[in-house]
Amino acid sequence: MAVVWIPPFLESLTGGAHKVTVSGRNLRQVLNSLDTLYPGIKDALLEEDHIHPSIAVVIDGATGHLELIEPVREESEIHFIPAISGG
Amino acid sequence: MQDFEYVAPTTLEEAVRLLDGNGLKVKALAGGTDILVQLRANRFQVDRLVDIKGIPELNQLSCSEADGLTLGAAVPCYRVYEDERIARLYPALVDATSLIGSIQVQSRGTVGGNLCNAAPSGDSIPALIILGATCEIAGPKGRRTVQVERFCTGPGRNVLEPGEMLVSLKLPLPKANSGAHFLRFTPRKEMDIAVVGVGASVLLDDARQRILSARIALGAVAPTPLLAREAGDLLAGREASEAAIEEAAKAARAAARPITDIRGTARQRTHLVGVLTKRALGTAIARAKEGKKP
Amino acid sequence: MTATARQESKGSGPFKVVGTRTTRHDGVDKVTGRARFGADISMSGLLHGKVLRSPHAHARIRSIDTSMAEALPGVKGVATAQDFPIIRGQALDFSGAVSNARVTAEVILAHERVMYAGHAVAAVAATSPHIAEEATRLIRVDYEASRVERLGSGEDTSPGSNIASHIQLKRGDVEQGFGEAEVIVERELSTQTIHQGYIEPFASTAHWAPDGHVTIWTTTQGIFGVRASTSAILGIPESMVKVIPMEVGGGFGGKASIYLDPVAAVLSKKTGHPVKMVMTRKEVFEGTGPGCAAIMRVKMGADSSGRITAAQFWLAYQAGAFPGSSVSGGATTGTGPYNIDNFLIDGYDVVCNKQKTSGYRAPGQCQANFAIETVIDELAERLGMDPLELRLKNVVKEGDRMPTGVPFPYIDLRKLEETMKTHPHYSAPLEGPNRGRGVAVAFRGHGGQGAPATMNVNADGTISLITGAIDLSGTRTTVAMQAAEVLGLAAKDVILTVVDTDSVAQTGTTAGSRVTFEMGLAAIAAAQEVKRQMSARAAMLWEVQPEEVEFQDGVFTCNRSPAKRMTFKELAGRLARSGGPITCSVYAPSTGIGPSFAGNIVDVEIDPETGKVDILRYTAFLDAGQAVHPGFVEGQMQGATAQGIGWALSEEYLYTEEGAVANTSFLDYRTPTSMDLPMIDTVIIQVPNPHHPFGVRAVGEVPIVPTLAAVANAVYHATGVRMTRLPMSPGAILEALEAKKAQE
Amino acid sequence: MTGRTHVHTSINDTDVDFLCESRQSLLEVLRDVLWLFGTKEGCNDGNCGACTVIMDGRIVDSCLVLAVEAEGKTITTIEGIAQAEGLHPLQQAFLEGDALQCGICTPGFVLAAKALLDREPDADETRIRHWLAGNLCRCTGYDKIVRAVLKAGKEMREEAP
Repeated sequence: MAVVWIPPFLESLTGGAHKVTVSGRNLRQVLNSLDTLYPGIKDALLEEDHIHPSIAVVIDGATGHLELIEPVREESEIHFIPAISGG
Repeated sequence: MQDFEYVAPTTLEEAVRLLDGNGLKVKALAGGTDILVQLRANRFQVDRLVDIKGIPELNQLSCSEADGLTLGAAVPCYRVYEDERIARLYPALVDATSLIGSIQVQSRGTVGGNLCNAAPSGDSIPALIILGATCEIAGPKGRRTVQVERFCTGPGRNVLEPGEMLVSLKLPLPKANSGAHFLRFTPRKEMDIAVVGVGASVLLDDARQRILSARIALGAVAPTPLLAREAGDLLAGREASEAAIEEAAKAARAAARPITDIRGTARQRTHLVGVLTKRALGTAIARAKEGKKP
Repeated sequence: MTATARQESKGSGPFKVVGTRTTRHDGVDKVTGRARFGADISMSGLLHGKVLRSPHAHARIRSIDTSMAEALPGVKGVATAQDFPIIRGQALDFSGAVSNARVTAEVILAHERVMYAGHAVAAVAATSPHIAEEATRLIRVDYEASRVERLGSGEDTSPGSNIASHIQLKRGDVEQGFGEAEVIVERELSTQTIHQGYIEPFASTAHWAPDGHVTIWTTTQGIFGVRASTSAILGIPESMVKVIPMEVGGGFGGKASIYLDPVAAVLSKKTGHPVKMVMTRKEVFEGTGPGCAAIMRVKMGADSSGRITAAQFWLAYQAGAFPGSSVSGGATTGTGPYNIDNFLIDGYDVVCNKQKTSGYRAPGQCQANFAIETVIDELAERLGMDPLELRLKNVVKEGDRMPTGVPFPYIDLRKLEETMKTHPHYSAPLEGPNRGRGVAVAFRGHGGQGAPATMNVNADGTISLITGAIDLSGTRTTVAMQAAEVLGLAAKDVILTVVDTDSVAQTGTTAGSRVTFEMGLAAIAAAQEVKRQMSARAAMLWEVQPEEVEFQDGVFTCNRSPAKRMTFKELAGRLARSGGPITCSVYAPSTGIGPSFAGNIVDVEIDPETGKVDILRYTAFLDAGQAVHPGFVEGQMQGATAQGIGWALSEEYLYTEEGAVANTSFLDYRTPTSMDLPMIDTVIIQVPNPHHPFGVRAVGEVPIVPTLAAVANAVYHATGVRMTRLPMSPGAILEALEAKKAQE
Repeated sequence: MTGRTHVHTSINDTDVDFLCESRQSLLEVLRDVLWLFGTKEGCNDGNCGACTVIMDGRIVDSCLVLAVEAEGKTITTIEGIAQAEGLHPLQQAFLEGDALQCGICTPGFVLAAKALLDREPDADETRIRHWLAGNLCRCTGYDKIVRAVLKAGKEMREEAP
């Protein structure tokens, strides 16, 4: 099962949990699992079926570029971090 | 930039005639390093630019132990600081001319233009003031002479009437046992505008201990470069001591009437007047002592 | 000042090309004046465009009357925001809009409101730049002035305030951590709006052909970004826009934004002529995106052993008139290169009526690093510890987590800090009064996005390598060197050309220090593919199996018969008559650039009477991974340091009471001159990056990050005054010295 | 209102005649009329030195010279520095010493440095830094530029008879 690190702005949805272990073989499945546990989390992370532009997904240390079909391994660690941008 | 008429007279008479524009906006062009920038920034517009560089009298640079220095209004800075006689007799003028802009600007920019531009921060002006320069002016009504400290009348303004032009600057021969120095303070070491500039000249007695007379001039602390007459006068008859210099610096600070703008605060400028006056006097006295004994 | 010859570079892999100081590919063109930059273009029928800009910092545009401008002889066309299909009749929606084409359009030409003084309002095309400029002054704009928000301080966090967004990162329990602290330091620090200061102003030339094809010659960090924005703003398909890159005369993040291209295109459409637009320096300062100002509150605690027990950061970054400051860069590196168990980071993106900010070399990270490294210096002092010792005590290691929670990959910051500590500069005596030494260390995280490349083998045995990655500082050479390494060629034999948007696959913007790393990966992948195809061709010619062909040091051999031997060049010459040329296109996904580390040691001398800071000696340290071209790496370090010194000491936007930029020239926006800097010594350490076959790390941005704090710490040690506001101008230092004297 | 003026100059050892408006700078004419794009515009107000050319032996900011003022002048631009036999020692030193990155300021630096070394081939670091203070570079931190000028000066001294 992959470990998802919950960013502080979503902790209200997870009841304060920082790390959540969920199943899923790609990011979409992981998000669906998360959303079942904590409804609303998908809406907070997505904008019209895309990762919100202000968020970057990091899976096992690498920034993902496949969005929702990004593969997730059994022991993967997933982070939703602020996208680096701007001046 | 609006287009304008460019004329390049070769005689003073012709230049004076062209400068009197009969209602047209006319300016003289020497090095152009200020005026072209101001035109592009739309600070003012001109109908005619009169390039005065082709007039022989304005390119005159004569320096002798008999007559002092005559500096044509169109002589660029580099000719001043590269002149060995000037370097020997008027080092404060070298101090100032080698600070104006970059080497590139000094290839074009002139002492006369720096003066006519009448910026409160104009680096050459305090130097000219302490060296007792006079301005030779030609115009439709003939020639006249003005002390350099009376030439500037406000930021960007001077005593020239329509049709008048600066022909040359005359600097008297420095007396034996005299010395002068100009320095400025800028955030960068080069390519900057003076937050404060200070020039000081001193005349020592034959023993080189006592100050017989002194002149102190300030830049960027009033609407025009300023002769701080009292600050200089109080040194007359005094030992060239730290205490005397301190007093002169205090008087110079009192003479300053600075404003706060993007280049510095009034408070900072007043403080710097004191610091730079001491430094300028220190070097001026040292130079007076260095010269060969009469 | 004397020229010091301390250019250290240690360690290099078993490479033949990588790690050497080969001559730059673009060098001859640049030293002879042949290189063509943004404005270096002319063509028949060319018109010149100029922009009218708002004098107001915030106002509603009631109406724009262009009739007088259009009547001026020589004027051929005028454009306003109404000419952008994306703007017509559409309201601007900020929800989630950090940066999108609609916002970009609004910055390029104001629609209903001007949001800052210098905001573009209209543009004119005429037969000469002078006429175009005169015409802009004949455009009558009726403004209704609005309230100007200039502070952007982030103080008001209520709904409806000018906070556009909030980022929070946390770990552990800060209250508990501060409870464990022996010493706690709290500081508020600030930095001002600063500009990238590239010497080449923005310039773009566009031609809208009668068949609808738009060609744009422009100076940009990313041609595909220009294409995407332009087509979106003009409402035409991307395939109708071709963007041709010119040389870029400095970008530093600023030229990742676009300002002129769609305007030039619209003017070209309206006039039927190509239109060239070149900004004045004033326009660059008032109309393009500077780096943002920041206010930062830092609280850090450490126990008596020097362990940092807790850290709290409150960061408010000014985005300018539209959301999207670089606060994320500051927040995500907020804890600096320290392993801290308890922290809380709050970052606010704050809007105000100033220029919309843009990227500037390590966006957001310099500001935050200035804050943290100042406080670390103070902690060290309070603990009586050597400042580098305190840093070593808390140094991040592989497996430790960044503020985002993402673990650090293989790194060795300890090595960099030990190198600093044992460097002769660190122990050299500071001779004379009013002198001080400062140190600072920084890390920067990097993203990554992958890169495409196309490679052709030429008949003479050279390679043409084609990319769409803009070369800002020598990446044509550093990327070519990596391909040359694989193919056993000399660097000069790989001819890298940066081509237009029609000629190469979509390529990311040159930003985030990614090109030498990511385009390098693509070049290596392409070279390996060429090697495979060449081996197969050799096998075909020799009538052996491909796996029997070996390639080493530029020579193909057959392991079955030693007589069979061909150099790369010989084989290349035979390609045409043995099945045709060899070519390939590859896409190399990003493998993770990883974080980078840099440190500085600096000596300063202060004139206590004027407040002027003189930089006496500077040593910059960087972990470059494998330095592909050590000379270029040194150049990145020295240039970044110079920019950092300018930021620390003399550079800032000054605004008038009405909110206009008061210093729009290099005379009063004081980037350092050659007189203001000493030689900048460099020490490159090389901890290989496991995510790159040659061990390359990112080097472009991180060297600027420690500079602000290093200089500020040196000023403190020279004067005893903590300067918490940048720049540390002579006036500011003088005031601080006076205040200190008054206290004593 | 004034029409155009005919100007006769010598540019890079070639007689060049051009027509210009009074308001046009030498920089504008070099670039827009004569297509000598090697001379760069960085600020157009004499503060960056990118437009440096050598006029009658002195370096000037060509943005601060009216084109009409060039009448009878001898001008050298970056295009006139390299000879048929190869690069000037300064250009070679810039190239070998990595004394350029983006390259926009390079022509101005090469011309300014050439004018210095032609007069003072033994200029030291302080002199070089002072002389080049009118040329801004934002990429290099000046370190490698100053070193390149020192190196070229040494070579020029050795080559001189």
